[in-house]
Amino acid sequence: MSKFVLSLHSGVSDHLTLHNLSRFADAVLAEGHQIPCIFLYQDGVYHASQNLQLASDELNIAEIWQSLFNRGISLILCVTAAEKRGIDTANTGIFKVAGLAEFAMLTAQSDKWVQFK
Amino acid sequence: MSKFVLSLHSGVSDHLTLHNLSRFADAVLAEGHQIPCIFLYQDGVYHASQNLQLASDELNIAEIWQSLFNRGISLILCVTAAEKRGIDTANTGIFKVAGLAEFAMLTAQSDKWVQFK
Amino acid sequence: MKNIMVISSHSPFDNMHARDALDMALIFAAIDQNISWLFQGPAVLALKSEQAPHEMGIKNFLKSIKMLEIYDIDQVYVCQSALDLYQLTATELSIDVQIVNTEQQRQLITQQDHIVTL
Amino acid sequence: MKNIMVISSHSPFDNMHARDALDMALIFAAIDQNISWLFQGPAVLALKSEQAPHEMGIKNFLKSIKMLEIYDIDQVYVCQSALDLYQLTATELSIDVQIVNTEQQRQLITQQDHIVTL
Amino acid sequence: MNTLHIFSKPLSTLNSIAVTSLISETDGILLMGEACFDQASYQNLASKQYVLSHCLVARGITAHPSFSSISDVEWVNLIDNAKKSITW
Amino acid sequence: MNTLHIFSKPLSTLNSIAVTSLISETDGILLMGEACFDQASYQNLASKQYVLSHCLVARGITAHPSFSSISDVEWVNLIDNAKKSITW
Repeated sequence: MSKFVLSLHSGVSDHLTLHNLSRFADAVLAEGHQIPCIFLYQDGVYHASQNLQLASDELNIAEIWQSLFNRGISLILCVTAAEKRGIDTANTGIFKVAGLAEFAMLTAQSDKWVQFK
Repeated sequence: MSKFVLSLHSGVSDHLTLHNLSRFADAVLAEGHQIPCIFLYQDGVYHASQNLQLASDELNIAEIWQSLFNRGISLILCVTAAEKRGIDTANTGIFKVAGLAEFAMLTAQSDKWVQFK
Repeated sequence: MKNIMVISSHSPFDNMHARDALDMALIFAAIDQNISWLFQGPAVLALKSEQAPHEMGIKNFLKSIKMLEIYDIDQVYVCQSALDLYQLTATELSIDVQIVNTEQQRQLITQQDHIVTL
Repeated sequence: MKNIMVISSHSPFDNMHARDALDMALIFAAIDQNISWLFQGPAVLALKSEQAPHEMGIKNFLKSIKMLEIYDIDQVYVCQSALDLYQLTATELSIDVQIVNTEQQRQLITQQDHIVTL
Repeated sequence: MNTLHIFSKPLSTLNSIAVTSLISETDGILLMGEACFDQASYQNLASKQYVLSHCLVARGITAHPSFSSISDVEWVNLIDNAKKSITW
Repeated sequence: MNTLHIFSKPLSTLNSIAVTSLISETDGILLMGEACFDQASYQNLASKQYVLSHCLVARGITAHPSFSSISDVEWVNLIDNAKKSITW
């Protein structure tokens, strides 16, 4: 059993990267490993916006995050990156606003760090 | 006298590009030309977020837009791009939510189109 | 009426670049401008047939590219060296296009009033 | 304690890449990890002295780079060929760094437990 | 494997000389996303070369002879068995 | 001038072969933002070459001999006098 932290660096219009992250996370859990957190950094923080409006034939972004959350994965976002990008940090739904330090400590205790961008 | 439409394609964390756009717009007006609109497209729509929180030693993004608006420049954003990126389109301040058609018509009547990204 | 060219240079599923370019081409066609669309670099891959973007969660906007002619966009240009780099031939493309070398691309650019890169 | 390397490859004022890399290096140093920072490609330009980013409306984060040693970040590596490409010499840099060729960079990479590109 | 280098864009859109110079012969490379379209450019960079099967199928393409096509579970094992990965 | 080609990134970070092949000899190029750091790479692309003075000053650098340093007002005039511009 290994611990994998994942970080997402690209924005909410990059459907491809989220789809890859989601499939990777599924496979990590299926193999019996742990995911201490998924960290939103740089443009990744846009995923915490609660105002996404997508047509029904688009990638269901909200459903992907809800599914990862339901399996007990901690979804955290970098407060500094979020404030600089106009995210309403008082209203981030299932994403927890955190500092870079919290992510760094989880990463220092993890076996693998995989970036998605 | 020429008509210049400007479009902004990069997000709110790209301070350099906004600074260049702002200086260009100032010089266009100073030379007696017109700017029918500045159009936010792609990641440019993030500039319409009303939740930016920047320290006092950062680029004063809100002030730059207010100054352009005060000089009578129409600031419009693409509704489709905004919805896909989680912008609250009911709350865009001095930016007017518009369709791509409105921008295209202004552009077809303008002498120059300058992209910033 | 203005001569307006959209230049695409990002790969088809890289963010929403190709979709943004499609929307831009369609809207200028809709308001009766003389629109052309140049595919350069990895953007040419958007024209490759038999792709299934929904398998990667992406809306199948490639279907709309197949209908460009219906929307009065018939000036579609594709960079020859990009096709070579990605080992694509005209028969593998989803629509009829005009394949152009760099000299022809420079001439097309010269004729335009507005050019947008997306 | 883990060996963690930040690799910067964007030019200094391109979006917030260099600032994000700085924050990441500082935080891992603060929690006592063995952090190193490799500047590659146009990222080396962040080390050029005598710049005035406030003239382009950008916060002067280059001042913080000058204080890296105070924050216990003393493993700063700079790609030799990038310095050559941008015609920079060691004396034109704002801090003391270790200039490394590609073989040395590959060795550094081999030693790391985690690597982040920003 | 010491380092797995992960690419998700065509090589021509990266600062390719700088990046490829950092790959050691005993490292591996993994292509995913849009990089799968460009296997020909990536083909001689490392001794072990992988491409995500899922990403090939969605693009209607097949694995280049010098790449092994792997499942999502094999992707996880590949990263788990490498000392670390770098996402370029 | 028919076309002014505007660059704001170092040339190595663009798909440089593709882009430079589209510049005609009688076109002009303008470097702004981060492209100013890389005048050496851009130096032989067109007959008329400009760099924004403001962008040079902020980076503590000077204009390369083959580039004319221009003010923001000259920037506007340059674009006004070209048939059109392309922002790469």
